[in-house]
Amino acid sequence: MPELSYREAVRDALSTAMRQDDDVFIMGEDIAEMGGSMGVTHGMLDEFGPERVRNTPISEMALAGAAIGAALQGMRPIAEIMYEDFMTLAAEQVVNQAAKHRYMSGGQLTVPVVFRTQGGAGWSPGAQHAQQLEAWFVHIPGLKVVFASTPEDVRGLLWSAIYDDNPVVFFEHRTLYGIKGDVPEKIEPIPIGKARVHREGEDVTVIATGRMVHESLAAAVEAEKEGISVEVVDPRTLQPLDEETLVASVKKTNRAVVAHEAVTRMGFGAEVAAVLQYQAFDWLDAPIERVGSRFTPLPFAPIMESYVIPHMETVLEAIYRTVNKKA
Amino acid sequence: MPELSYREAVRDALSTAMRQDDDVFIMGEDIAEMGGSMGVTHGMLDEFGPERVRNTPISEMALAGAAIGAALQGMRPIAEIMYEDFMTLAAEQVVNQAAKHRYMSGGQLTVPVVFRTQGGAGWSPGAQHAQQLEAWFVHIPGLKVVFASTPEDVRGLLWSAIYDDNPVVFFEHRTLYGIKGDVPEKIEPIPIGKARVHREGEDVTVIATGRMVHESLAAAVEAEKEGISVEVVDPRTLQPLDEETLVASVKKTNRAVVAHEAVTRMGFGAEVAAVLQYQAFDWLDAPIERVGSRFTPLPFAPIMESYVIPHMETVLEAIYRTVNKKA
Amino acid sequence: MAKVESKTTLAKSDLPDVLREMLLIRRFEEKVEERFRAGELPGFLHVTIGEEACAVGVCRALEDGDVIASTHRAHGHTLAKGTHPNEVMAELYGKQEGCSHGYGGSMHLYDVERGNLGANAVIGGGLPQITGAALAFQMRGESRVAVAFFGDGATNIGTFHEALNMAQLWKVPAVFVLEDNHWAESTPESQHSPIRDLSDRAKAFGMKAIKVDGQDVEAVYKATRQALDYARSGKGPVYLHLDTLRFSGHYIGDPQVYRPKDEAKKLRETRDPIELLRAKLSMPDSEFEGMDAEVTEIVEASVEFAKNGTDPAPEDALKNVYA
Amino acid sequence: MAKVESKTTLAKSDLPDVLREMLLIRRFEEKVEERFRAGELPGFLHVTIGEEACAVGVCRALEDGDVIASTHRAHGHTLAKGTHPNEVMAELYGKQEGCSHGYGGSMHLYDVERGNLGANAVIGGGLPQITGAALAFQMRGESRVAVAFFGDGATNIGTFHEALNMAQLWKVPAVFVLEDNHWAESTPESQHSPIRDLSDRAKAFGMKAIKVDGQDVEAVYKATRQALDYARSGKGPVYLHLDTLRFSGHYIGDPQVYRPKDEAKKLRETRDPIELLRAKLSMPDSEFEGMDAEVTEIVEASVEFAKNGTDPAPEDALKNVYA
Ligand SMILES: Cc1ncc(C[n+]2csc(CCOP(=O)(O)OP(=O)(O)O)c2C)c(N)n1
Ligand SMILES: Cc1ncc(C[n+]2csc(CCOP(=O)(O)OP(=O)(O)O)c2C)c(N)n1
Ligand SMILES: [Mg+2]
Ligand SMILES: [Mg+2]
Repeated sequence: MPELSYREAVRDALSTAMRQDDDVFIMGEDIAEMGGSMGVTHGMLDEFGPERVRNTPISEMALAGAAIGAALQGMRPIAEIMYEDFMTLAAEQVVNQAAKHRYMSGGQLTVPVVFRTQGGAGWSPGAQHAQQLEAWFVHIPGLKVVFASTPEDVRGLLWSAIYDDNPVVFFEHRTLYGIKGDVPEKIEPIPIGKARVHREGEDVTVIATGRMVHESLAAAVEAEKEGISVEVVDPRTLQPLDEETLVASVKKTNRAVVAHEAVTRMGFGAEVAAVLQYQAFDWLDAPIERVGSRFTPLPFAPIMESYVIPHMETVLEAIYRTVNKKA
Repeated sequence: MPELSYREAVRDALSTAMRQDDDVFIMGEDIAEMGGSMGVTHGMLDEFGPERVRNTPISEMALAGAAIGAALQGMRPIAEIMYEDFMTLAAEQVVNQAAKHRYMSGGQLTVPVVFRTQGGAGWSPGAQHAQQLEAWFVHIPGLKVVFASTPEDVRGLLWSAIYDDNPVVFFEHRTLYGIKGDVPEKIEPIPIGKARVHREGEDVTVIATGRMVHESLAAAVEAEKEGISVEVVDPRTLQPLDEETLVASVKKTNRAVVAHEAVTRMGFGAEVAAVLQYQAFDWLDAPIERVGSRFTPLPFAPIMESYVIPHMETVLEAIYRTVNKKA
Repeated sequence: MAKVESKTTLAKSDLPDVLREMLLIRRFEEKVEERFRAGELPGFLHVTIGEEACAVGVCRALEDGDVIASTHRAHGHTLAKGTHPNEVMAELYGKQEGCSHGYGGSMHLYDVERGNLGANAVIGGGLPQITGAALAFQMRGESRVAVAFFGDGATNIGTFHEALNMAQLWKVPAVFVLEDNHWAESTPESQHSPIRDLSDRAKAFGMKAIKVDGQDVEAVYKATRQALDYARSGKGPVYLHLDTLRFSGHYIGDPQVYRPKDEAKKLRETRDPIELLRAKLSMPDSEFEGMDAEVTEIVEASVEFAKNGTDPAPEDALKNVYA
Repeated sequence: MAKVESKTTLAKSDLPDVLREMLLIRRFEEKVEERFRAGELPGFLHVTIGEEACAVGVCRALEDGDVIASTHRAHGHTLAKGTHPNEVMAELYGKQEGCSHGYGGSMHLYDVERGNLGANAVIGGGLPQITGAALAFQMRGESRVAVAFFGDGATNIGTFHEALNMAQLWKVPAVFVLEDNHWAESTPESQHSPIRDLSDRAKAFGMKAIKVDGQDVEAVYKATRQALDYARSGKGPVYLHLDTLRFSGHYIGDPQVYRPKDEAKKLRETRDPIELLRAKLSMPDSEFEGMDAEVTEIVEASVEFAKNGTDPAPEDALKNVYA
C-alpha cells in the first residue's frame, strides 16, 4: 500500500479522474502556476494545461456558477473555493441554483459539480480565514456534503463526489494536508453515505469529523489508560448521513460524544445529537456531549485561538464527563 | 389595547424609531413608493422622505454592507432583504463583516445594524422564494437572531433590535403579516433573549417559532380535547437563546416537541434538541420530537408544497407520538 | 455557413408567423392575468406584455443546440423557445404535464430538451451558468451559443458583473440579452442605476455591445443573429441591449402606485411591438382577426389542457431531490 | 477652504518627511519578513514592499475625520494613517498592546480613533462599508470622505461592482483607491481581467476616474487631493487608479514560481518609489543613511515593544463578541 499525504491524495483523485475523463476539469483562484493556496493542484497545470486547470478571477459566485453551468452540459467540474469563509460569496449559486435545479425542473437536469473548499484554525489566520461552515450546507436539500479526515478517505470520497450526479460540497481541513496515510494502490471509490468506524470500543462512542477525528483517536488512547474503551466513528459524509452506523454504535456503548471544530452552537453536532437522542433514547445512559469551538469568531493571538478551538483534551474531558454522569 | 396586524406592528416600530431618532433609517429594494414587496413600509416614504426610506438597486451584498458602514459611523440602519433566500447574496457581509468587526477590532467598533428579512411557504412561490434559513445565522458568533410570531412580539423585538448595539438578523414570516393582535399603547421593548410562554401545560412542551407558533397553539387546543395538556413556548430570539425557560418547561412536562417551518435536518430544532437532551436528560420521558419541513426544496404545486411544510396536524402527531412513547 | 448567412435577416414571408408568435404570447399572458385574478393560479407571476418582440426576436434567431437561461419573467421566453402553450399553462396550474412537472411554477419554467435551462427567480442567478455552459461548448469545440436574459435591474447585482467579466475574459460563446424595460419592480432606472445608457455596463469588461429597439422584432432578430455569429465564431461574448417597455405591472396584481397612471397606456398606443409589426405588414384587419382567433383558441385550449391535467401526488414532492 | 487649497500639492519641505514615512514602511515590512522567517510571527502576512507611495500619498492627503478601509495588505496603510509602529508590530505578535488588541492580526489591523475602520481579509469586503460610511457622512451633512483601498484582483468581485455602483448612484463622498500592482496572488492581470486598463471599470458606473503613477508619491498625493476635493464638495465618488508594483511575493514565504525570476528585481532598479523620491530630492547619501538609521531604530524598537507586550489571557477570547 503506497503512502500519500492528504494533499497528495486529493491531487491523485483529481488527476486520475482528469486522465480518464475529458469532462472532468478544475477551476479556482491561483490553482494553475501556483498550485492553489494549499498546493493541492501543484504540478497539474503541466500535465493538463490551463484550460482544464483553470485559474479564475476573484469571483467566487461566478466561479461556482460557471461550474454549475458546465455541469448542466454534462461536464464534471470541480470548483475550488480557496477558503470556506468565501463560500459565503458563492452561497447563492450553491444553495439556490446547484441544489435546486434538478428539483425545480422536475428531474430534467442533473448537476454533477463538486465544490471543494477548505478551512480550519490552529495557525492564527484570524476570523475570516478559518471558519467551519459545513452545517450550513447540511441544511440544504439537494446538496451532498462530504468532510474527509484521512488520505484514504479523502481520495476515495473525492472520487465518488466527482462521479456523483449531484452537487457535492466537499470540505477539506487545512491542518490535515500534511498528514500521511496508506492508501490502496488503485483508487477505490468510497460510497457517499457510509460512516467509518476508526476504532472499536465498548464504553462510549465519539463521533467526529475532520481534524477532530485525529484528536478523538488520540483522546481514545488516553482514555484507554483510564480503563475507558472508546469507539471512534467518522461519518465522513454529513449528507446523506449514515444514521444506522452511528445509532448502532451508540446502542452498543450507551454513551456519545460528538466532536467537530465548528462552533458548537447550531453545529453539525446538534443534528447528530438530535438524531441519536431520538433513535437511541432508551439506550443512552448519559446526555450526549458536544465538543466544538467556543462561541466566538476566531481570534488571532495563538493563546486565544487555542482556547477557542477544541483539542484532544477537550474530547477527553467530554469522555470523562459522559462516563461519570451515569444515568 | 390597540389591535395591529403583524405588518402594521413592524411598521410602527420602524416609524416610531425614525420619528424619535435621526440616526435610524431603512434601506431596501422597492421599499419607497411601493412600500416594500410585503407592504411593510407602506406610507413611510411620505413621512420620512427618500433619504431615510431609501430604495436601493438590486444589490443585496452592497445594501447589507452599506448598512454596516453607516452603522460603523453610529447610525442605526435597517436593511431590508426582500426574501430570506437572498440572504445568501448578503451572507458575506453579514457573516464575515457585521458579525466580526467588533471582535476583530478588539472591541473598538460597534455595529448597530438590523437585517430584516422574511420568508415562509404556503403560497406556492417555488423553491427560491420561501426558504427558512434562520439556522445559518444562529451558527455565527457575533450575530443576534430574532424570529417573532405575533404583532406584539414583532414590534417590541424590532424595537430592541434597532437599539441593540449588535448586528441583529430579524426574521419575519410572510404568512403572518396579516394576522392581528393586541399591542400595548406605547411600544414596550421586549428584551432580546427572553422566551415567551404562550400557553401553560403539564404533559408536553412544544417549542415553536414563526408560523409554527400558531400551528402549535392550534394543535394544543386539539390535544387538550384528548386530555393532553400542552405548554407552548416561543423562544422568539434564537440567539441568544433563553435556555433557562425552555429547560424549565421541559423539566416540568418531561416531554418536548420542537417545531419550525425550516427543513428539519440541521434546522434550529436540532440545536434545541441538543440543548434539552443535555440539560434535561434525567427529566425526559420520551425522545424529543422534531417537526419541520421535509427534506426537499420547496415544490411549486400546492399539493406538494403542503405535503412538504409542517402544519397543525404535524405538530399534533408529534405530540401524540411523544406521549405514547413513554420511557 | 450558407445556412447562417441566409438567416441574417428574417424573410418577409416569415413575418406573419413572427406576428402570430408574438400575439400568442400576448394572449397567453392576458389569459394568465385573467386566470390569476379568478383565483385559479397559485404563486407569484410576472407577465411579459410589451416585451414580446424581445423573446420572439431572440429565440427565433437561435440555432438548434443553442441554450437559454430565462428570468422571473419567463413565459414569453419559454413559449418563444418552443415549449407548447399547453405545457407552460399546465405548469402554472401545478400539473404533472407542466414543463417542470409541477415542481417549478411560473418562475421556474424549464424545457431542457428544447434548450431552455430554466427560468430563475433570483435576479442574475442564471448568468454565471450561461458563462459556464458556454465554457463547456468552448472546451468541447461545439458550435453552440449560450444565451442569458436579464433585466435592467439585474445590471446592479454582483452576479451580473462577475458572470460577464468571466465570459469576456475567456471569450466564451455567450450572448447576454438585456431586456431593458427601464423598471426594476417599482424602481425606475434613474433610481437604481447611476448611468443612463446601460450599454455602458459592457465597457467594464471590454465586451462588444449592440443596442437596438426592442419593440422592433426584425431589429431584435437581426441584432441577435449578429451577436450569435460573433459569439459562435469564437470572437467572444456579446452584450445585446434591447430597449423595451413593460406595459403591465411588475407582477400580476401590482397596483403600480409608483407609476404615472397613463404612462403604460400611452406607450402602448405608439410602441406596441405587435401593432408595429402589424402596421409594417399592412395586414388587413380580417387577416389579423383570424390570426387572433387562432391563437386565442390555442390559449383557451391550453387552459383546458391544464385544468384537465394530472395533479401530482403529495409524496411526489420527495422525488427529484437527488439524481 | 484656504487650508484645503494649500494642501493641493505637497510642500517641498514636506518631502523629506514623506520619504521618511515610506522608508519606515519599507523597513517595517522587511523586519516583518525577517521575524516571520525566524518563526516569531503567526498567521498569514502580506507586505507592501514596492507600494509605499500609494499608502503614504493617499493617507497624507486625508483630512481629520476622513476614514479608510484597508485590505489584506494592510501594514502600510495602517502606518501611513498614523498608527504607531509599536502598535502594529504588537498586533502581529498577538499582544494586547496591538492596534486590535491581539484579536485581529495582520489582516485585521484597526485603529478606529485614527479613522482606520479596519483591514479586510475578504477581497472587496470593505468596499460596501465605505459606501455606507460615506452615506452616513452625506446624510449627516458632515464634510468627511470615506476611502477604500483595493487591488486589481478585487475588480473582479461582485462586491466591488455593487459597492461602486451604489456609491455613484447616491453620489456619496467616497474615494475608491485601486492599488493596481498587476497581480492577484499568482494570477497576472491578463489572466484575471478582460481589459487592459482597469480605469475602464469606472465607466460601468459613470464614475470619475483618475489614473496616476503609483510609484510617484507626489503624483499620488496630488491626485488624492483632487479626488477628495471632488468627493467632499458633493460631486460624487472618485475612482483613483494607482499604477504600482509588487516587489515581494504575494504573502511572506511565497516562492513566486509563477513569476519570472528577475522581474521584481529589475523593476526595483528603476521603479522603486523610495529611490525615485530620494533622487528627486537629490538627498545626500549621508542624510539618507541617517534617516534610514532613524527609522530602522524605530522598527527595532517596535519589535522590542511587541515582544515585551502582554499576552492576552486565553479567556480574553470570550470578550468582545457582543457589545
Ligand atoms: C437577488 C434578487 N433580489 C431581489 C429580487 C426581487 N425582484 C424580483 S424581480 C425584481 C426586479 C427586476 O428588475 P429587472 O431586472 O429590470 O427585470 P424586470 O422585472 O423589469 O423584467 C426584483 C427586485 C429577486 N428576485 N432577486
Ligand atoms: C473573496 C476572496 N477570495 C479570495 C481571497 C484570497 N486572496 C487573498 S489576496 C488575493 C489576491 C488579491 O489581489 P489584489 O486585489 O490585486 O490585491 P494584492 O494582493 O495584489 O494587493 C486573493 C485571491 C480572499 N482573500 N478573498
Ligand atoms: Mg426591468
Ligand atoms: Mg494586485
